[in-house]
Amino acid sequence: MSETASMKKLNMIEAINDALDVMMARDSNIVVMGEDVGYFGGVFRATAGLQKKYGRTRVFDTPISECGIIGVAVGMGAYGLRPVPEIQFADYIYPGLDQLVSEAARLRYRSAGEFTAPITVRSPFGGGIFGGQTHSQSPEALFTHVSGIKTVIPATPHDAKGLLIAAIEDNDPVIFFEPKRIYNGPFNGYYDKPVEPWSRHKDGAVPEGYYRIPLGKARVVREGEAMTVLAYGTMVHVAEAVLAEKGVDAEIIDLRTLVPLDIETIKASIEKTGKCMIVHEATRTGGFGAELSALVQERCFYHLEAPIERVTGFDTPYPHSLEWAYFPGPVRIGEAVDRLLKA
Amino acid sequence: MSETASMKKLNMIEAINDALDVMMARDSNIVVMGEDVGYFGGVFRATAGLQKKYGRTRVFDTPISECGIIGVAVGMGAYGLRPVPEIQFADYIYPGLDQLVSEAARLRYRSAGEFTAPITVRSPFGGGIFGGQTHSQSPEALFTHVSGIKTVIPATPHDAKGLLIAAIEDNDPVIFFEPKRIYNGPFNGYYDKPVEPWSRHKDGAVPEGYYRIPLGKARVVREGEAMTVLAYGTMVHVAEAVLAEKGVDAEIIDLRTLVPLDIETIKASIEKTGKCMIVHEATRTGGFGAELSALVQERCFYHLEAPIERVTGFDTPYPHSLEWAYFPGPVRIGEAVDRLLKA
Amino acid sequence: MNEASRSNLPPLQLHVPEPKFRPGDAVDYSHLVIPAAGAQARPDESCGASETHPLCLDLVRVLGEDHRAVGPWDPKLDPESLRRMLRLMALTRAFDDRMYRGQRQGKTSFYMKCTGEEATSIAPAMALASDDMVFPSYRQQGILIARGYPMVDMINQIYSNKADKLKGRQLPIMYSAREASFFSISGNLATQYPQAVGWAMASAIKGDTRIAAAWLGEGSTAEGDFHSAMTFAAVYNAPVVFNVVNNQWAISSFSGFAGAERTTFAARAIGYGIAGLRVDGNDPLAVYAATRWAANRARANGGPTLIEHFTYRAEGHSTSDDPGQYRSVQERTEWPLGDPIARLAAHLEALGEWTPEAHAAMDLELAEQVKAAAKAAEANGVLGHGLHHPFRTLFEDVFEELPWHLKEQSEQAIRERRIKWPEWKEEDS
Amino acid sequence: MNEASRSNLPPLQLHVPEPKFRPGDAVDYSHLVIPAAGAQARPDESCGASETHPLCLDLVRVLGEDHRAVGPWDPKLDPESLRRMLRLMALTRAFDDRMYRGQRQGKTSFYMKCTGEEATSIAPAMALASDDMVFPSYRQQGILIARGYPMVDMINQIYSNKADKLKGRQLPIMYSAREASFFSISGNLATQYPQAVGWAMASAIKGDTRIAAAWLGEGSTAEGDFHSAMTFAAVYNAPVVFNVVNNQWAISSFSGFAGAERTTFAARAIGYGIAGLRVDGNDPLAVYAATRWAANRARANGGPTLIEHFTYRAEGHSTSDDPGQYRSVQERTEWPLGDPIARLAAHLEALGEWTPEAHAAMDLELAEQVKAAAKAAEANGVLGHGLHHPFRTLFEDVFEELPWHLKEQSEQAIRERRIKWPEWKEEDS
Ligand SMILES: Cc1ncc(C[n+]2csc(CCOP(=O)(O)OP(=O)(O)O)c2C)c(N)n1
Ligand SMILES: Cc1ncc(C[n+]2csc(CCOP(=O)(O)OP(=O)(O)O)c2C)c(N)n1
Ligand SMILES: [Mg+2]
Ligand SMILES: [Mg+2]
Repeated sequence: MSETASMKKLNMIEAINDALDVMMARDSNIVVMGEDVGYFGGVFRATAGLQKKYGRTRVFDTPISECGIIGVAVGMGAYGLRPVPEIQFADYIYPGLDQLVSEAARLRYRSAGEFTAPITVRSPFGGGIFGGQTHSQSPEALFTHVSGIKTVIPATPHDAKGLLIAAIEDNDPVIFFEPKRIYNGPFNGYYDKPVEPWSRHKDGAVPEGYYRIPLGKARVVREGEAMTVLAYGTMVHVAEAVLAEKGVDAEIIDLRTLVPLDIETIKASIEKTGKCMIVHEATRTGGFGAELSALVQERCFYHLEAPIERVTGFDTPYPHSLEWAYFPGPVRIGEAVDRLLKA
Repeated sequence: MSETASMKKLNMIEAINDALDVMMARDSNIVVMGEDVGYFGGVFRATAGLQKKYGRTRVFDTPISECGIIGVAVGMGAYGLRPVPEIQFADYIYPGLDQLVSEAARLRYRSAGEFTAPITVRSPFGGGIFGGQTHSQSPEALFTHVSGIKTVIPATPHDAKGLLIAAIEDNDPVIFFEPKRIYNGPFNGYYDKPVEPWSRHKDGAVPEGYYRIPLGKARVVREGEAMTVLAYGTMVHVAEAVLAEKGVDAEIIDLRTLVPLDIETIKASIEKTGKCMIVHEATRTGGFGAELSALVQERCFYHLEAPIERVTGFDTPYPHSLEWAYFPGPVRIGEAVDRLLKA
Repeated sequence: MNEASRSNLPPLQLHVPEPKFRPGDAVDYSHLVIPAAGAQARPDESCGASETHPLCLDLVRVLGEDHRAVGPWDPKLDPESLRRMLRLMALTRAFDDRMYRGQRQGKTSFYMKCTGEEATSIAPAMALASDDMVFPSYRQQGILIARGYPMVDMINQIYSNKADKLKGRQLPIMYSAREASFFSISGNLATQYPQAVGWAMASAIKGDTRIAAAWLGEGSTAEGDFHSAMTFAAVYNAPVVFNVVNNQWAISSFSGFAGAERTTFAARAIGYGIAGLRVDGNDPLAVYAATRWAANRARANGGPTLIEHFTYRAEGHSTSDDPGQYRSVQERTEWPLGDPIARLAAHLEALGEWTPEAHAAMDLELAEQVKAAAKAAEANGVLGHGLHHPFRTLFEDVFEELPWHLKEQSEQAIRERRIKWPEWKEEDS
Repeated sequence: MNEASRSNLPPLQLHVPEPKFRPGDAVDYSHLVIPAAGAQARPDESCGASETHPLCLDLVRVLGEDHRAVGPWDPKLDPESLRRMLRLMALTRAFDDRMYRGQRQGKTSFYMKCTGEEATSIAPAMALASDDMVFPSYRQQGILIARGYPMVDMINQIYSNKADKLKGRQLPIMYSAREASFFSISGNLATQYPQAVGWAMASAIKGDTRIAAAWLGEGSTAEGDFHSAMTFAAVYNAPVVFNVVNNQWAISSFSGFAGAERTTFAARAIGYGIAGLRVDGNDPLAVYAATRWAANRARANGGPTLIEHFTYRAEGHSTSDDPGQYRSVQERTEWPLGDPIARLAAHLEALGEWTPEAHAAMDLELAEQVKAAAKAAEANGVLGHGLHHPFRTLFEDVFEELPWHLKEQSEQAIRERRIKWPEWKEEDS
């Protein structure tokens, strides 16, 4: 990552758009496709302007078939292209799951490397936008359980661009979940207060041109001694705000990549702090928090001074009117922090 | 469960067939369908004889479309039937995942109880039969993460019948995974030795007629003090054999139902033993073992004397020739046991 | 073929569909072949499926240029029924207008209109038996209105308020109304199609007489669920009526991205060997007649029919988009098949059964009716203003009974609420 | 419809398909309409798709009762090519026979023959360019044989031995052969169909001249992937040839459960508005001609073609089933379209280019060839006898590079091996 490059202020959508633009200019094998991504530029505008710039055979709308979108992407990857399909909402990825899980994720293995699926599936995920149960889900744990696929989730425009570039260059299939709640600005969990735009946040400064953030490397958002907080996406900011408000000297780790996980950074932190809180928006049971919890207790058992806390969404669909009761917001996080401090 | 009923010796396939037979005779709303389940009686013969007995409109073959099978089952459930679809192998459930996850599991919630999906999806799962990567998978963790669906896995003919009856009677969608490795006899993990048939095993004795084993209740296979072993399906027997061989006084719990989980039984056991080993065949990362580990450390932290051990399949597809290297067999389990004993 | 000869071959080209008109373009519909009303044969309802196949490439039309009903598909409805049809379509439009404004005023998060497509739900609802089960997409609010479902309940759902029968759980307009034989709407496109087949199969297994009908948009025909539904319906001869509402747009993507450049959507029926009809979706009489034909056929064990309703989405996809960004505004004004309400009104006028004055009075009355319903619903709260279902309801209906983990989580939610609003009492909400 | 009138309605009935013959039944194929060879028109390769649609309900045939090639579809192959075709089909059958026995002898876990269907892979492989990419199902071993892929490598894969290029990871016969432009076979039915479309789209995006061809069984057409593939191919006019091998059986389920009672599988093409052909799949010349037609069309940017090969699965689904349990054994012997090898041999004889003696000699020679290959492969090991790929390879190729958790697991696997076999040395395997 070249921090010496000149910087510009971008929100997360713009950063993603910029990453696609930079990469499409560098590599003519990159194609972008998905429902409404072409002429219109995507329902969240992440692909705006790309069709005009790179033409209709490199940026195009698709039929409404997630199975088809992933399936043709696998075939294009086998040909030698690097498709970057968009799934309009993570909630709609299930019809394409077989092509992702049984095909993209398995192709290198089953062909002993003869064929690969170097595809990056972008999809907005997470709630907090009154999208109801089919525009709010966080299905990352369905992917982290599948061998052969990498799961990446950025928490800032800066990381979104650098990680997306790395994902596109990666020769394995990557699922790239974009926390749509923070497309426009980091969300601190206080839904009744105005949101700060990315232009006023340090991580809204994005280098021009090409840079990569390696997959599998976490970001230490803040160093601290009192406890370790593991989070990704939107929840990084919510946790950060709660801990700042409470004045807790926590070490906050933004995982960035769930698989492969940066176990070293996690381990070092917990050996230092002895306490661990995991935060995610997905439903609790079998969420990625369970894996994090299991790993931490396996590797840091004798350092742990208190039970690991999982702060998560509830085991219900994401409701419409009671969305803030579902969301793992400041109160839920705050209680867990208090428990850890007391332990 | 009426243990006074007269008993017969059945293997697991026969027990499942018997459960279907008993239920179809009792309730004319039950229909059985799936690829090859009709005239032929299923590739594993689980539905043999049922079409002849109950007719072609209650037991029938279907097109090869898992999406269609689950989708029409949801519609039949909404009408008032109780469909029991079969997915030929768990590895082929992905094309039907959207209908399971977004529809069956959500229907009661999103319609506030107006419509429900009282369907039981049966599917053989697990490896150990040289089925290669698409006839060996254990995808239970994809379901345990989804709110609104119950996950049931029997480990004996006796339980298979009682649990399947309970699942069919349940008004929520149930995924019923059948460990195909132990269809014919309990497998102790020593693949190079002959398999004991169910007819020689105590749990091969199955009551005649109707009985239920409630969902959400685990079975204590063996009481013990040295450690708690949490397992389900095939792995119950493998763990049992290894511990017996090592002469370890372990408490072995067959979970039977993963969601809802019998947390009380688990908690009580670990408070007694202070040590916990979790065994499953599915790939490790994000497997159901992660959830079990997280729950145990959350609820029994101050009782734990050693790190919880997860003994699992590897994070690779299920290979063909090296299937026994993938399988969490006696050596892998034995090492974990030794670590726990030493701790 | 010889490798060496390759160099003589032209390069392959990817065809990417592009609609005829984009923002700013002048619209010219002269390429559209619109057959004359009344010119389409009407095979017997018990005919072989292949007899309908020519109709899959044609367009069943009843209302002519002169606003008269003509030809074998004329359902010969009495003026009473026609006025009822007109009123229901107008009521649907009035409802849409008010709810759209409600969303713009911040009373809810989302809304979707069906403007211009009212005939495709009102006419089928009238042609089906009232207890035939319908599996709609999100654009068939007209069915609920036609079936007399209380409008206040619809608005309670849209406002996600404390009287919402769906307990505020679903996105606005994702109704469920068992009492109206109206299946719970899913946010996931096309999933209702195989479900409708399953329901119809169940009805047939039970020897019932009720049939099922399903709707989806032309864009959604690309989903695998569509294919599953067609296959199962064909295999088991399920008593189901499939409606494809071809309003030519799927959010910003025109119907070419669902395959419309190649053939009609009704033609899919030919591929499965089932009956198919293609109708002028803005001609309520044609829609009614086609539905009745298909329903009678299904009820007589004649099997499934696929009906393509050729119509036009006159407004945006939803409150979340602005169609001016991707299509010419002239498309709507130039659309040669007109507006279903205007066409039916003109027909009634031609029959001497309606006047512009009556129409204006009806519109006023309906607007008042909707306004009153909206006011009544508002008394139960609007989204985000505290009048929602009690917190514990968040955990109900995940399962029939609350398992321990949801009980714990429910207590957690209540505790969080107390922490945030110490003055809050559980009874309040 | 009036609720009250319901009581007069007949109950609905579920139709459940049932094949004409079950075990023990005498077989009578007189219901099958088999058109005369040579009677089918051959439209120009650049024709509109709809010109092919009558052929979707017909059957393209070249070899007549008199074993002569007739009509516009006669590909006019020279005797040399015909003999090559015959030999490749016979080699495929010899291969199947030996591998089937190998499985029965415990040398591997599983095998699948393509007996009776050899024409549907050999003839297309000859009609396509050798670098056109094929996306087969598990029953197109003939393509590898036709493309000269080393038979020993095929058997190494089947035996999952230490020389298996797929490192013992895949179930037998799930080949992958990039050098032969043969895509990795998936155990999940129909997934290769949209992948073939994606490959073809990529070829078109790049201005390449290579096209794609995909195969699946008639039963697999029910999967959603089939529909996705057809839709995408139709939308983007992808240069792809879709083959549906209608061998009338899917494990124990006859083609009626995929919709065959209603129409042909080729008719699906009509539903999408793409070109379609239905051919006698046991007539190698018809298959060759149809493939060449479709390939030429695709290569000239004429878009996709769906070809249904009407054939018969002469043996069991795989080594795991016994077809005598669900169908009449007479079906095979009575099958009116005969056997592709016998028919081509008879044609060559009719041309004076072949003799029964030559055929017998060829069969002997091919059996020897396969035997030699099998012996060579066996030297590398058979399943379950220790000669497999090294343990660490279990963890390779999950990702391009081994992440830490797979490194740890790899070490675990090696440790387990040492514990179990203390005398084992890592170099051994
Ligand atoms: C499985 C799935 N994929 C994508 C979406 C997002 N989406 C919602 S509506 C829509 C367009 C549907 O168009 P069409 O079927 O033509 O229906 P119309 O809106 O025109 O009535 C899309 C892509 C979704 N809801 N579900
Ligand atoms: C997604 C999926 N569902 C089910 C299966 C199990 N299965 C394997 S082969 C087969 C039958 C396929 O029949 P058909 O498509 O006609 O091909 P054929 O075997 O006749 O060549 C089935 C059901 C599978 N492999 N994948
Ligand atoms: Mg539309
Ligand atoms: Mg077949």
